[in-house]
Amino acid sequence: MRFFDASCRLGRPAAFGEGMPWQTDEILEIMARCHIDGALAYHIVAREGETQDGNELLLREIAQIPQLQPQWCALPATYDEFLHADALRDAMKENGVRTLRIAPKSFAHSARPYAMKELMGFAAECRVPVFFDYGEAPCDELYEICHDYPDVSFVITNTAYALNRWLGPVLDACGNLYLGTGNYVPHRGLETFCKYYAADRLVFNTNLPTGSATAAVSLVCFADISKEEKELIAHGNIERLLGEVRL
Amino acid sequence: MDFRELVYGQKPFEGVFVFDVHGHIGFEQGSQLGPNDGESMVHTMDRMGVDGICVSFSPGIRGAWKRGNDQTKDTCKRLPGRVFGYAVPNPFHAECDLTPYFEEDLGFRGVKIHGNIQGETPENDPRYAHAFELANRLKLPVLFHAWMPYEVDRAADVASRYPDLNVIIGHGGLTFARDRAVAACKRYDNVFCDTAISSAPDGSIEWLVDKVGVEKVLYGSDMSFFDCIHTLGKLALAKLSDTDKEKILGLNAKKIFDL
Amino acid sequence: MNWEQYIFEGKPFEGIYIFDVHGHVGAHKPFQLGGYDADSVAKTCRRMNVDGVVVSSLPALASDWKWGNEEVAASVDAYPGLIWGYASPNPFYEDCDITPYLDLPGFVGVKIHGDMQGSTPVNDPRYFPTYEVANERGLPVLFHAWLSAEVRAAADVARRYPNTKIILGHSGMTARDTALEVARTCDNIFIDTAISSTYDNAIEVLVDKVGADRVVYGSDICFFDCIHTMGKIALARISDTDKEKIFGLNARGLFSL
Amino acid sequence: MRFIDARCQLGRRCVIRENEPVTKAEILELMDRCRIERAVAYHAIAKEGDVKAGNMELLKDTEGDSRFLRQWVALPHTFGEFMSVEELLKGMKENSVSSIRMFPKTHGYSLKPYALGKFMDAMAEHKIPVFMTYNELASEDALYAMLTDYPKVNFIISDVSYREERKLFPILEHCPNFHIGTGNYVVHGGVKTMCEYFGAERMIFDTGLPTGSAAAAVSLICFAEISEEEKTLIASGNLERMLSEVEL
Amino acid sequence: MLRFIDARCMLGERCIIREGDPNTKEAILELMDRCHIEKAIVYHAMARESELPAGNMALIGETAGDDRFIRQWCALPSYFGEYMSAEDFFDAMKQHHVTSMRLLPKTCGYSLRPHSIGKLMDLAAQCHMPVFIDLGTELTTDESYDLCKMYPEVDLVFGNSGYRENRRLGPILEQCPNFYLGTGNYVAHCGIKLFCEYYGAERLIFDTGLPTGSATAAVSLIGYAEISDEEKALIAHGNIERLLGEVRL
Repeated sequence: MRFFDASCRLGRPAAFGEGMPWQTDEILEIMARCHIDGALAYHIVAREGETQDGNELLLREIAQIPQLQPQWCALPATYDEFLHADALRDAMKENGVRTLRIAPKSFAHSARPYAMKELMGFAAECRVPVFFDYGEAPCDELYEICHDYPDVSFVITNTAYALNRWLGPVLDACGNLYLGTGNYVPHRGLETFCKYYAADRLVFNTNLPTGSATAAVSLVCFADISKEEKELIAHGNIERLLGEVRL
Repeated sequence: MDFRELVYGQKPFEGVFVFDVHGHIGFEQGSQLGPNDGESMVHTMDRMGVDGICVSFSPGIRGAWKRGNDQTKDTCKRLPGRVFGYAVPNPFHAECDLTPYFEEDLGFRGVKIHGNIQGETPENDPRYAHAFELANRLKLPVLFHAWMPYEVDRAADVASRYPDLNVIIGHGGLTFARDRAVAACKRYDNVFCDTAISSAPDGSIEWLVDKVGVEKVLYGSDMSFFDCIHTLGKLALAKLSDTDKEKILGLNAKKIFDL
Repeated sequence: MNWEQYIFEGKPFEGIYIFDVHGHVGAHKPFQLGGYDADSVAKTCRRMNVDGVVVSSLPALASDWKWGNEEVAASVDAYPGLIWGYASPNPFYEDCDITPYLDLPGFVGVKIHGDMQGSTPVNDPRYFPTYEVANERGLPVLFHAWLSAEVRAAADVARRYPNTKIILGHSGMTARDTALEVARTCDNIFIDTAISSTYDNAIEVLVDKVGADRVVYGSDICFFDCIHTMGKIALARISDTDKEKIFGLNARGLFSL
Repeated sequence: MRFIDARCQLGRRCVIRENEPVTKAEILELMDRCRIERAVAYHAIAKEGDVKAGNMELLKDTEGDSRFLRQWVALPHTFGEFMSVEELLKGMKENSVSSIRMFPKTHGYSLKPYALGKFMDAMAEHKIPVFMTYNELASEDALYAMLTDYPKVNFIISDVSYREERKLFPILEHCPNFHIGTGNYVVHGGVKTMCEYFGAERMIFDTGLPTGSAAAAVSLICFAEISEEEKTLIASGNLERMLSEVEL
Repeated sequence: MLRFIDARCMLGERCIIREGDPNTKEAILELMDRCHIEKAIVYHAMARESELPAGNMALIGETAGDDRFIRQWCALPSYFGEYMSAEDFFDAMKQHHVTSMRLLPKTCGYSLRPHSIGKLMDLAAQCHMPVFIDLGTELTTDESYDLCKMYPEVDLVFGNSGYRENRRLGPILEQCPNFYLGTGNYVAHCGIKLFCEYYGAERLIFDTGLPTGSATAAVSLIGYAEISDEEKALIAHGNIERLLGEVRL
């Protein structure tokens, strides 16, 4: 069973618990140990500080690492603070970037259409998958974001275990929501998900370094679901999503 | 006198002295209360057989202290013998002085402290000292808004430093700070509790009486913030002897208020 | 033992004794659990070759203590030898006495969750009668130890009742350093591994700081799943003997099974 | 005057304080003392622990007891949890359960149509009243949204704080399906003003036993400055009418 | 020399004061002279802090015959006869030459939705009267978008924005022509310059937030801004004069 990590983080954190494997080589060691062949990685500087510089720093850091592919953080281009749609398309095309990560709450901008129309319009047009942590648009905001941009494929990560009563209705109502399995740990979580929805809406990720990769792979390997479903989750679905990108 | 029949028969509390130690008049900025002027209060008091009430002017706590106390003075003048006043100090205005309100009988019978609304000033803050000295000299009751445990402790601290004034712990006897209120009542004999609260389970007044003794519990309703009929009904239907109910309703208040 | 080979073929571990010290039955009000009744807990344990799990009832901690403990008793009866029981007291009820439950076969310890019971500190005198019973019988007591205040309160109980075996649930997640330091000073304190999401190398840090003998496998099953915690321990960079101690040998001694 | 209480919790709850009523006997004693004839009751375990099991415990606790009208706590059917709407209606019919109580904040689910549309349509179709306490709603805007999203469902909101008047009156004016539980409606002259402006039909007597005070609730109606007919409507008339309209 | 009109000033005795603050009308007038602030739109401390009805009336008394103060009343949707109805409120404003109104949804606990303040806002739209409200203390920036969209014909002046809100303000300014921003504590680095560059100086209104805000800081913020003199004049007094000029009571 081979895995492809849809979302992990590189870069020196401001604070971390003792033993956290944040250095890139430590991450690569764990990936090898967990049979993870490749990963989409975003940079902490882009996520916590200056978005454009962080994205460029990421490209430089993973230039010599074939397993790692870039995932850019993005926000609306208010006051020309970030690239506008066409400039973003060219930059992504040039650097082989095929996914974006947004963080409306942390970046203090509104997720509603009046603020994100341009960015989400670009993502819909080029079929670029958009990632965000569940904490960035929890509860009813998750429905609103999936409903406001029906043609954008959203992948939520860092979900933990307390969201099923909020997640279920949105999965029913919106076909464009995918779930990162990183720490989706409700009891028999993947088994119930596949029973009521379908395995093709689950995308394996680890949330390294804050999340545990060994736990993430065990979640899929030991899940009470069929082999084909495990393959789809492990790498099939993300490969399909990345295949659809038209830059 | 069977208090329970009063409730069933929907009859006012006649034949028993009822004095409300915790009242408010005036506009409430944060939310619309029912009628909150002196006259409408007396209308409800007549309906329910309440003989008197001691009030403070809410906007005076939140805003201009002198205008607040003057409003209370006017209301007491218009409704003598039924509406009495608490003078309210302000910790920020150095020129604040309550003595003129007590030089002659203008209806003022005590002092009201609400540190929480006034910039969360601690209730035993030195800037309130002038009001405590006045109350101590004239042996007046001082009603504290004391909802939180630390507010109850501060009120008790004032009672310990000014033995001649009587401290009334507002709300504290029935909120989750009630253990602190019980400790204060037991430790100092000039500390009392009132029954003013919007919602407390049945049996909570009986618990308070059992812990601090009936002499320490005074009827207070927080009227015009909310109605008094539910607190009166709760007292009437409580599992207490009639003599206990009469003490709570007014006899205790008579001892510490100059009525 | 080639742990990797088991995991990546999705095969449960064979030939080692696995005992889960931190399990639950019963629903939890704020969010939906997967299967939370005894049958689904047993089904997962059997599927994953787990030899035994000690469960407490979530409703006993957050709702009706008697109804919850009855629920545990029913689960223990339904799966003798697989599901064992923790009894849980409630500090607010004077008539609350869990000794009848501790006398039942299959009940092997006490679970305390002060946070769910009106955030009462675990060293509150109202819990002392329960600790006296646990101290007499030398029973393990599993604490919910998430914050440093909870860890220190649990340590206080460990000092007062040296004959009990205190297990710090969630290894003091946000207060791990306090938990590790406390575990070093008292020899009747153990750490469990029940954490929903912590980074890799966390297991290595536990073993490095307090030694594998004081770490026990706990999964918080049915609150969330157990398969990711098992994988995390299996793929941790610690010796096989340490893994076997954590998975079940320590627990066997603790619960004298 | 006959009182029927619209909100009473049976069963052992987690946190209690000394002297608070807990057992059914203590609750019945208070009901007798306050001359409350019957009470709509839900179970503590259904709120604090396992919803389905709590509803079953309620059936056991109220077996052959005419003083209590059964009320179930409901949850959405996400991921197959709780019962489907059809199973719920069947269960209510078989066990003569006539109303539903919901705890959206405590149990953590959305009230928006995308999540509860099907459930609320069934409530409207069968004219089942839905009971909730005000603190289970995020804000008055959330209350207004719920009332306007489901105009044909009767909502009874109790434990309305006296501080919320300016937010509630416009909603009362615009949403006829909004009813107030009077248990803790302690605004000075509140019941009287409500009758004047919106009519006594909008108010349902409840106590919130055992944590709410039955004596206070009863006095709020007995001593209110309103007519005898209005008092009886509030004390029992409105609730009886609403429960009689339920079609299961 | 640049002359200013302050769009956000509070008169009257306040409960919480600090020594040295401009706590009296004279102290405020002195500061206005020192900062070349010709006139100030004022509302009363009592209307905001403790007793709205009395505060609005006290303002009339304290500003009688004083042309340096432009009167502003705090609005309250009235139910159960608590305060004047919307129609009476506007008649009284006409009678007392009050030319703008302020909303206090959080302080006075009422909803901003049409079902609550719809009548008041319709009348404000009819009279072309600008409506003032503070960000931060009374509503969030995200909610200000909803307010602008709910009442598109009413000019809304949002004060107390602070320096953190640029990413939220940008899209709203693009989509809501009736959104005006008070400059009092809009101290983002190059904030005024960028705003004029992207959204035009016509939508910036000079205000100070006296007595709790600093007038000297507010005037310097405009005086030293890297913008043309015409833009400075518009912000300092031009825009507010236009808004108040349109009022037809």
